[in-house]
Amino acid sequence: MTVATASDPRGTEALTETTTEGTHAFEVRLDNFEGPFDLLLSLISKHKLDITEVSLHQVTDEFIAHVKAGASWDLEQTSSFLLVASTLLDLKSARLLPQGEIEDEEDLALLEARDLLFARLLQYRAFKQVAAVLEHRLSGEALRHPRVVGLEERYAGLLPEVLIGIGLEAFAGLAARALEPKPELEVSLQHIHAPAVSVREQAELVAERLRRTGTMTFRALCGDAPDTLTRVARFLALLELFRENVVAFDQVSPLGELSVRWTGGADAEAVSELRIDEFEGAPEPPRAEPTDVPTDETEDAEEETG
Amino acid sequence: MSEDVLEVAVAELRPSLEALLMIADQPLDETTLASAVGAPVPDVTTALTELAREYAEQGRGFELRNVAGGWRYYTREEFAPVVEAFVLDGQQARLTQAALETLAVVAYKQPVSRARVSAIRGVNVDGVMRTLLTRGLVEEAGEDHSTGAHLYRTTTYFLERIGVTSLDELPELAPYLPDLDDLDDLEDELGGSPAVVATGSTEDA
Amino acid sequence: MSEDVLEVAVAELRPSLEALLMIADQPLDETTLASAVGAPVPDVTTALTELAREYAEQGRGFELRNVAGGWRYYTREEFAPVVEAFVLDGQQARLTQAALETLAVVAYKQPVSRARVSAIRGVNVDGVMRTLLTRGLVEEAGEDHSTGAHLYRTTTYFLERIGVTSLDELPELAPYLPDLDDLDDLEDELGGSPAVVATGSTEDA
Repeated sequence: MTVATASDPRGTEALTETTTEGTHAFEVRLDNFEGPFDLLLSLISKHKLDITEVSLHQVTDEFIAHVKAGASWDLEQTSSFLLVASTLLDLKSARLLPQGEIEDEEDLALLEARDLLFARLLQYRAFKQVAAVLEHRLSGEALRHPRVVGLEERYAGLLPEVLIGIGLEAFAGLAARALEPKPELEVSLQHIHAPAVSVREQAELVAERLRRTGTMTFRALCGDAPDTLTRVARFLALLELFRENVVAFDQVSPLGELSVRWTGGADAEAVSELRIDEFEGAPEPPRAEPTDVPTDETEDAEEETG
Repeated sequence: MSEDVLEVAVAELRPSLEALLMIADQPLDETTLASAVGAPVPDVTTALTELAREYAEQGRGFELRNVAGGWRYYTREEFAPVVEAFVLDGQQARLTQAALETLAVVAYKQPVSRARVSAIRGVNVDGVMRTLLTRGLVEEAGEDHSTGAHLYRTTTYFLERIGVTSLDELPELAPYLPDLDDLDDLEDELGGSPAVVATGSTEDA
Repeated sequence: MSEDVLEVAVAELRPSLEALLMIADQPLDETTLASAVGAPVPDVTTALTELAREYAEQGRGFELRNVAGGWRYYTREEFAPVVEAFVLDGQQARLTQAALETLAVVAYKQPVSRARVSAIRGVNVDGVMRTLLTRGLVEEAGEDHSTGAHLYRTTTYFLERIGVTSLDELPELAPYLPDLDDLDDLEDELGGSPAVVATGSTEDA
């Protein structure tokens, strides 16, 4: 990109100090994924699969691994990933059951959730494809420069009086909008200052509550969570517990209330014996490692427990 | 030359248009041009198209294009390196993948709320939408009657930037989609769903 | 095309020159053009002369003229009446959105260089600034001490047209701005001379 700062007097000849874009020219292209659908699609295409239920099962573990690796994403992003993760886990666990006819409401809800996920994936893929078309057009168009040249002097005198056409307030508004700091693309630094929350601690707390009450909604489980990070940690803790086969999820409608059922042992020791991985996310340096895809391969293998 | 400028002789239609386009500092539409030269709009359209073809055939360094509803001279793509080295104004900043995807959804779904775009992309789009607004690629388009959410649409500047005259020239979305009807239903279902938008959304999980 | 833009192949010399002249907002001399395309001055002179002849032969509505050592496109004399009628008909009274925005930035940031206005607006403003100069709304105001860049300020004609007697009467920007501290940071980032924010700083504007 041609960049000349305002203080750089290059090109002081005929065209004088023609320079550059504003600060927003320096947008960062993150290697991160643009959300859960983006990640799912790339995993599926990485394995050269089509979008089918089987392919969803195949990439579930990898997906979860990414969600874990992305613990330093901003919180909203993480929660949107978790939504999809829970559906994937539901689907995967359902497949472990003997295949058969749709028996109850629960199966039906799961099928709906699956169809919804397929539909949203396909839709997202369509928009991603047209986004590529737009990008192609934008970059082609940027190579053509329009003629924007003032009127020849000989005609300038004929110009009618200028009509500014807007009031003083609107004029000031225009200036203000132009001078307004341009938002950089959402590189959120929020998480850097977020206090670390231990997933292991949260898992213990969650497991203990569930063991006592049997079933709780996710909402209730998080009712006393002081912040979003803690809610996310509790969700991750649930994924861990799910992996340990001590909890099950029920969700009647897509995006509806998620209830969590304790399926582990009844005594208190069942909780203390649990193996809960701590998440690297805690006091990590900012900005997740840029290349999460290839490096996670090895981790995935170990995680085939789900 | 006739003293009545509103009746340009046929032979002079093309050069008259060239003269006008040469002094214009913004794209001129066919109606404006037709009234300036006093010729019927279809004749003007034909003349403009022929001029554009002629420039291309003669391998000129410029081209005449109809973009975002108006005709305008542009430098030809091939000569971008020479032009850019000379004007030093850098290229337009590249849009991020997030911005491109958001722009694509707005372009095809307009007028559309942020919540709906978020639902389709699976991530919050607040920051990206603000960038697109600042860049003048997207603008506000009133509010949704039922939810009161702000709606967004693409701008004329967007058309200009992608080099088309109207939204109709965008590629069809349908071929990329398996079944559009299903999706419409889906969208109604998802419409304005706060699921992936609010920070507290984990509770919905 | 050679990857080195400074060596334009002979066949591309003419269209390269056309492209440059098409976007230049003032006459360009042969030396400047020659260095922009990386060709010897005599070749450039020949090419320009041939282009000018070609346009004349083809009866184009514009011509390429060398005036006082600089080459520039002009509308051809024969079509002056069409152009005059167009200019007179009032369409041009209104400023474009781009011109208004640029004017607003100059009004509040004067004296300010084009580069700075470009940086603030995120687009090249050369053409628009020229329009504002032509319209008498903006004038040159010396040079920046450090960069040597031309500075611009608004004129008394501008005050007249917007309906105030002095710049002090322009509304304060503060209520329209989200956070002034951020703005200061932004300005530091944009480089250039320290911001001259005070609206009343140019007594004669």
